[in-house]
Amino acid sequence: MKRILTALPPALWGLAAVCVFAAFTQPQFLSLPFLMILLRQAAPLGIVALGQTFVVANRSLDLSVGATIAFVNLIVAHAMWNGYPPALVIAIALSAGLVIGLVNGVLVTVLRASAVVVTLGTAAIITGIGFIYSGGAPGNAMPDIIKWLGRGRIGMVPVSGLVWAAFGIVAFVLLRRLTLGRYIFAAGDNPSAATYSGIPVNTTLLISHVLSGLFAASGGLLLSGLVGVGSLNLGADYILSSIAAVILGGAVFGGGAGGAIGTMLGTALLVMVLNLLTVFGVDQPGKLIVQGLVIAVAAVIYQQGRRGG
Amino acid sequence: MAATAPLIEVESLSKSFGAVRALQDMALAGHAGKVHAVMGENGAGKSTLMKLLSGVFRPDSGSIRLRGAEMAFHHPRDAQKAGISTIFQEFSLLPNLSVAENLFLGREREGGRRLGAAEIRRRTREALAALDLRIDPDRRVGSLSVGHQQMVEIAKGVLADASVFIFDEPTAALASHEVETLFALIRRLAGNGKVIFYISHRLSEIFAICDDITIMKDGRFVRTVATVETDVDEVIQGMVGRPIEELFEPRAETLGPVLLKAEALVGEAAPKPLSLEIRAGEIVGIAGLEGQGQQELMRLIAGFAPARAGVLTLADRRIEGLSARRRMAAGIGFVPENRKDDGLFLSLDIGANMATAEIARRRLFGWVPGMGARTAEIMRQLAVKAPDARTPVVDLSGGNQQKVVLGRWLMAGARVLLCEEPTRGVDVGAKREIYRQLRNFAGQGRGVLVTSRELPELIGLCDRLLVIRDGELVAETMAHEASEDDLLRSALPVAESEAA
Amino acid sequence: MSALPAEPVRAGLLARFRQDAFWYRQRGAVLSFAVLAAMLALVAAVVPGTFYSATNLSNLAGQLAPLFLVSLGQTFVLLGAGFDLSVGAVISLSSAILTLDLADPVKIPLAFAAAATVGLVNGWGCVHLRVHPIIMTLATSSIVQGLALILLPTPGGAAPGLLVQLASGTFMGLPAGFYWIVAGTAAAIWLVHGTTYGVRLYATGQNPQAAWMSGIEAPRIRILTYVISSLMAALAGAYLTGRLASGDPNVGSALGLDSVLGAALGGTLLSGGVGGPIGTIAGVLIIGVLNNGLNLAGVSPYYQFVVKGSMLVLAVSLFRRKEAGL
Amino acid sequence: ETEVTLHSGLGPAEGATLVDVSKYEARRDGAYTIGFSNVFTGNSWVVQLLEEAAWRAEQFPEIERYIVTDANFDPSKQVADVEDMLAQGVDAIVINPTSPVAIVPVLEKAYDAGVAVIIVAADAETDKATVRILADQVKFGRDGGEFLAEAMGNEGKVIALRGIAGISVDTDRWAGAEEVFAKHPGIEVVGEVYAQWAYDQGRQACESLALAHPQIDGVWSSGGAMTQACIEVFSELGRDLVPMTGEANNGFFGAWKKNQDAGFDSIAPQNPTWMVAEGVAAAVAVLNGQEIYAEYKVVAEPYTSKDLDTLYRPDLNDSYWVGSILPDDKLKQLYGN
Ligand SMILES: Nc1ncnc2c1ncn2[C@@H]1O[C@H](COP(=O)(O)OP(=O)(O)OP(=O)(O)O)[C@@H](O)[C@H]1O
Ligand SMILES: Nc1ncnc2c1ncn2[C@@H]1O[C@H](COP(=O)(O)OP(=O)(O)OP(=O)(O)O)[C@@H](O)[C@H]1O
Ligand SMILES: [Mg+2]
Ligand SMILES: [Mg+2]
Repeated sequence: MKRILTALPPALWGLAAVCVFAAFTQPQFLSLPFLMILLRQAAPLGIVALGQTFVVANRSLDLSVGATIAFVNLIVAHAMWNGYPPALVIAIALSAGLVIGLVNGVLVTVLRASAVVVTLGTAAIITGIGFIYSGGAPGNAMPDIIKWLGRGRIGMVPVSGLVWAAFGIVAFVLLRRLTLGRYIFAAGDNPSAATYSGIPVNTTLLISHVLSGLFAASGGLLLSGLVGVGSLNLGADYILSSIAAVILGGAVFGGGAGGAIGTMLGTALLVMVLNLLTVFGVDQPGKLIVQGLVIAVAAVIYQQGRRGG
Repeated sequence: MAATAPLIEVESLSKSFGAVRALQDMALAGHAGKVHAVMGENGAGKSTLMKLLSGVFRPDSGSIRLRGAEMAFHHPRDAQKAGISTIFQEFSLLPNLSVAENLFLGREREGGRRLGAAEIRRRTREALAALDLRIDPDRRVGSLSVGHQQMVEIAKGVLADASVFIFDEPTAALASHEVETLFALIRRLAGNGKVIFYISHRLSEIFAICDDITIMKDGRFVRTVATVETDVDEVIQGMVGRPIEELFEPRAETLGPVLLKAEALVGEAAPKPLSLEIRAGEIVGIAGLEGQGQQELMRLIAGFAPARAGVLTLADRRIEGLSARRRMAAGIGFVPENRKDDGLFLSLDIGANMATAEIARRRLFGWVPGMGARTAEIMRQLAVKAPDARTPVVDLSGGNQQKVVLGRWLMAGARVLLCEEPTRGVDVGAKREIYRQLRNFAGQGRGVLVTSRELPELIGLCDRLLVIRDGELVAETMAHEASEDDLLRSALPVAESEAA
Repeated sequence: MSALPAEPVRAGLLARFRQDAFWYRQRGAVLSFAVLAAMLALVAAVVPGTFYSATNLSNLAGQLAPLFLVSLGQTFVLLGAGFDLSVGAVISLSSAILTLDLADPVKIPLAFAAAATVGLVNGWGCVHLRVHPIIMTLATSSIVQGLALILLPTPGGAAPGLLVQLASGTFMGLPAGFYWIVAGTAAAIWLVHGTTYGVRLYATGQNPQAAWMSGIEAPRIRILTYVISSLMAALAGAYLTGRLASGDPNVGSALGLDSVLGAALGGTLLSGGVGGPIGTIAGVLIIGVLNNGLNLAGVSPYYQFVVKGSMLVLAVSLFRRKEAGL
Repeated sequence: ETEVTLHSGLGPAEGATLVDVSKYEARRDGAYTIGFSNVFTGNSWVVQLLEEAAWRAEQFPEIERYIVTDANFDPSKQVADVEDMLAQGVDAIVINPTSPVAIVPVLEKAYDAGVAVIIVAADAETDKATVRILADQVKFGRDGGEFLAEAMGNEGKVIALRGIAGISVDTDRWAGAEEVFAKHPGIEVVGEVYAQWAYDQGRQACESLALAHPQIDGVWSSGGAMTQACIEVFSELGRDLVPMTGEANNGFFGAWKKNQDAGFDSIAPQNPTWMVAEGVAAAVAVLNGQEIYAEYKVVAEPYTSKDLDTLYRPDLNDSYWVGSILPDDKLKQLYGN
């Protein structure tokens, strides 16, 4: 029983606490319309964080997600695509994410350079290419379908929320039902032992980075749809937020913990807390402090739980 | 037993880790000039006891008295200052530091004065010379052989001029001739009036060097006897609670066809052509001094080092061109020597640990089948002591962890198992269990290739033995005809074997 | 007694880097100095006159001093197998404290005390509560940044006169920043290569458990790396506050990750125990020469991103490690 | 030599004196190097500013080299950028300061070295500047505040969408607004969020505030894309649109126009992108020895609903900032749909 309790992501307890707190102080916060809005706000970050989960579980890190989001936004908003089928535009945007992930993956695995430095470097390169490509003036020729993905609703439910759920299922299946997930957790826990068991450690890490790039691009697509136009520097705050969401979800670098559900809960917790702070009129410094405290407390509680179990 | 007052004495010492009572009311007395063995199964509490003596842990209750004075160690340094020097079970050397830096780590000052680099080098050379070692003091420890590393570790104790030496499984990583060097040293220390506590799972060593034996079980003191007044069976009975009639299984009676065949195989780290074959049902052992190319041979066959030339066939299929992963899919299994670093996924559970090799054979995006039943069955078959497959492997004893790694290849259906040091740091009971499993494994028409630093183990376990020297397979004997002397003779470098 | 055969010693320069402990740990530094030399040659070919002018070199010293200080501090943390993302926020915090409406003898010690506290908290969390350093320092970074913004909501305030003097002007023909760099670097090199703390740090970074069992206060040593890093960040904050003659609650934000780059480009491995401040000198200069050279060559900011990113990736790719990942 | 004429939206500041251009005679060789030290290239306002400045620089044959650097919001990087420019021997520096104080020492160094220093868009606390061209950010906020107060009948609940915490443009604008609100005790600011002038964050901020406060009578915005986001949030939530302040941006104009029939009204204060271009022009004027004042202010009044029809450009996209000096073909190339 204890094993099961400590295995639950810290975000779950946090989320429960926040909901109880909200129920007493800001009941409208838990109303269906607001929850739907929260869902839509959380969706792009949620997808990016799901991608980040793969690399973190694989004991790596992707700091290029922000640049990837901005790049995708510039692509889909560019006037160049006027008249082309939207599916092609989306495909190109996703391929961009895939290529970025692939480049990160190759550099991290083949050259065995530090992921922190590599992904910072690729982020700078992508940002530069984005500026050059857009001439610094982002277009707003975004296909309607992307806008629909970002802001549309089916009944009451935001489309982006559904997309997030779909990505959640995909991530869950990849991590917990397919061989790939086993490879990721094994290689993340002990790469050497994984190699000696016949696991393709490099390929696994490569794929983790590709998935992160792909998920970041997908999140960027939703965010672009929400914004509706090209917008420089979109998603810069997603780098740290996505890592925070993964941590709240219980994943540490390697170590076999965390997963799709945890990360989704972590994202929800993060978005919920930030909204609650806004509602209470907490200013920017206060938000930063609370965000830091939430991450620290979650990490400490989680770590103590692991030691005891 | 000695009538004089003990130099160091432990009374009613207890230590718990959470719910685990590692040590309860333990007693131990060490007399000057005596080598004192501490014996017990894996997890009996030997290392815990020694860690209490060396200040790594603090006791929950009980006392440690050194020359009659009660000691309270808060830090390993306190124990070192008091004159207790420990060679820990897990190496405490730092691979990227030089030999000199390692030796003087934490004692760079003497009487408030910082020792100069030149003086440290000089005294390092002296300490090494006292052990007949010629190693450059600036040499990085990680670039030394395991045997030499162990010796450096011991040199550290010598340098500290301690009065109590603790050796926790010092020979687990040593080859026979290195063990001899170590024993000579231990005798010398004892001769100088030091107390030596010696822990090992190798009974032959205990009887070769120890004066007294303290047996413990489940964290409790069982009894202390003089070595001359007891025998192997009695000690085992005390440790395990029951006699172990026969450590080794009977050898194979009939052998099947050739399963694995290497012909003039050459790899980057193994430049001399290697040829060998393993038949179905056969356990083949590789004997040799430390670092003669055993590891390179195993890894060349497993595919972690690419083959440059030669032919490797597994049941008539050429596999020398395949990657390690493909070879494993084709039926090669590999158990690395360093269980904790290279074998186990310490934060994953037994189920995940066992399943890796089986899953590694599958497509990257394949569906993971339910493996609960199969895992449970293998756990039962190997008698893994754990409540269920969800138990994290960190919570297992070394022997059980080793079984998990073996189980990994049973589950993957390996046909030839390459097994490095199958019983390193494993107690007698578990050893017997592992021997039985390896024999079982071979009995199902598969083959096993084993390396081990313990010659008696190789002789008892295997059907056929190969001796490796300087990267070449130089001798072959049937195990039942082999003797330790003969094996050692062929293993020694030509010049030295002539001298010997 | 059958002695062990002597350990084989391979001759040659390359073997030295594998067998000699000192050179093994410093091999990254050697490589990064080579990279730096190549870059200096390249710059000499592209913008010879301007780059090697006295004004420019003097500017460079002033510009690089803060990065030098934080990267050196970060080097300690990395050597101890840690990671300190909070240095950027600490720089901002010290800048905010140093421009508070308080007397100089109060606020200067206060800034350093605050930084030391952040270091202690980081160290405590990573070492005793066993939180992963990236997570721990990410959290404290957010908190500290918040505090900086509370103390100094907008840039401004008056920097202590002493700092303004110490951080501006020239002395014996050399710019003030140069002396800060020399002092910081000398102190770091002395700590690592001239004291027992240095060896213990290398030991701890490789394997804290083994170091502890060898009788070393490994936890204390690791905590100390975070304190050193925070103090160096505060020093960088002090320099920046003096140089800019004012406070800014965001002044350090870019320097957090840049400090990791500086140390990593200098060959200090993020896995601990290998590298050191000597390499960091080269690492920081690589970044500085790159920024400065691109500005001087008149490369547009858009292309600067691409060039800088590529150079980073290229340089860090030279430091191939045992295991892939973080 | 070209006769430099500054934009008609600029007027000499009150009490501004003439610049003593003789000081720059030594540099009057008709081949100038001019550097522009930019704050940050991260939003469309800055991008248009860069384009306009570059275009304006092209028009002057006497500009031999025009250098741009980007400080990425980092004051110490901006100091380095300016130093690097000095090392390259620039004749004039046009700077959009990251911080009012941090870059003062280096600007003074430049000034003392005889380089023309043109401070643009945000002020720096020094006397040693040749020319300043500033928009009155306090007025920006005050104009918005006054519009809101009037539209709300001097009472009601207001939410405020702020820009980036700690940036003077934002603090000044808010100071102007607060000045107005303080005069009307019936107006209560119930929520205040920083949304970095960005659409996505403005949207999130507005959503949380809108749901937390069932009654909102007006929205004060620090500009950027935040107002447009807030209009969309209100429509999406099915709430009646309330008066909101905006900024002269094409995307916002589009949203405003679209919701005019629903009774939406706003005001769009100007913070012209062409200030930097005029800074470059002023630098040329100084170096050429032309008569010029030491300080100019943007005199342009905020746009109101009556300007909407003439200024809104449906053929250009949302990133376009209204009132550009760029020729039409250049605009179409940059922002054409
Ligand atoms: N650090 C620890 N935390 C929790 N439990 C521990 C710890 N160290 C030892 N134990 C427990 O204490 C018991 C005794 O372990 P110890 O390491 O002393 O055994 P041992 O006799 O040395 O075994 P081996 O022969 O395998 O070395 C074991 O049951 C183990 O689970
Ligand atoms: N830090 C720890 N926390 C929890 N349990 C521990 C810890 N260290 C050791 N143990 C437990 O102590 C027991 C024995 O520890 P030890 O490290 O001596 O293993 P071992 O059986 O001797 O294995 P090996 O022979 O490979 O060294 C194991 O059950 C292990 O799970
Ligand atoms: Mg033990
Ligand atoms: Mg053991």
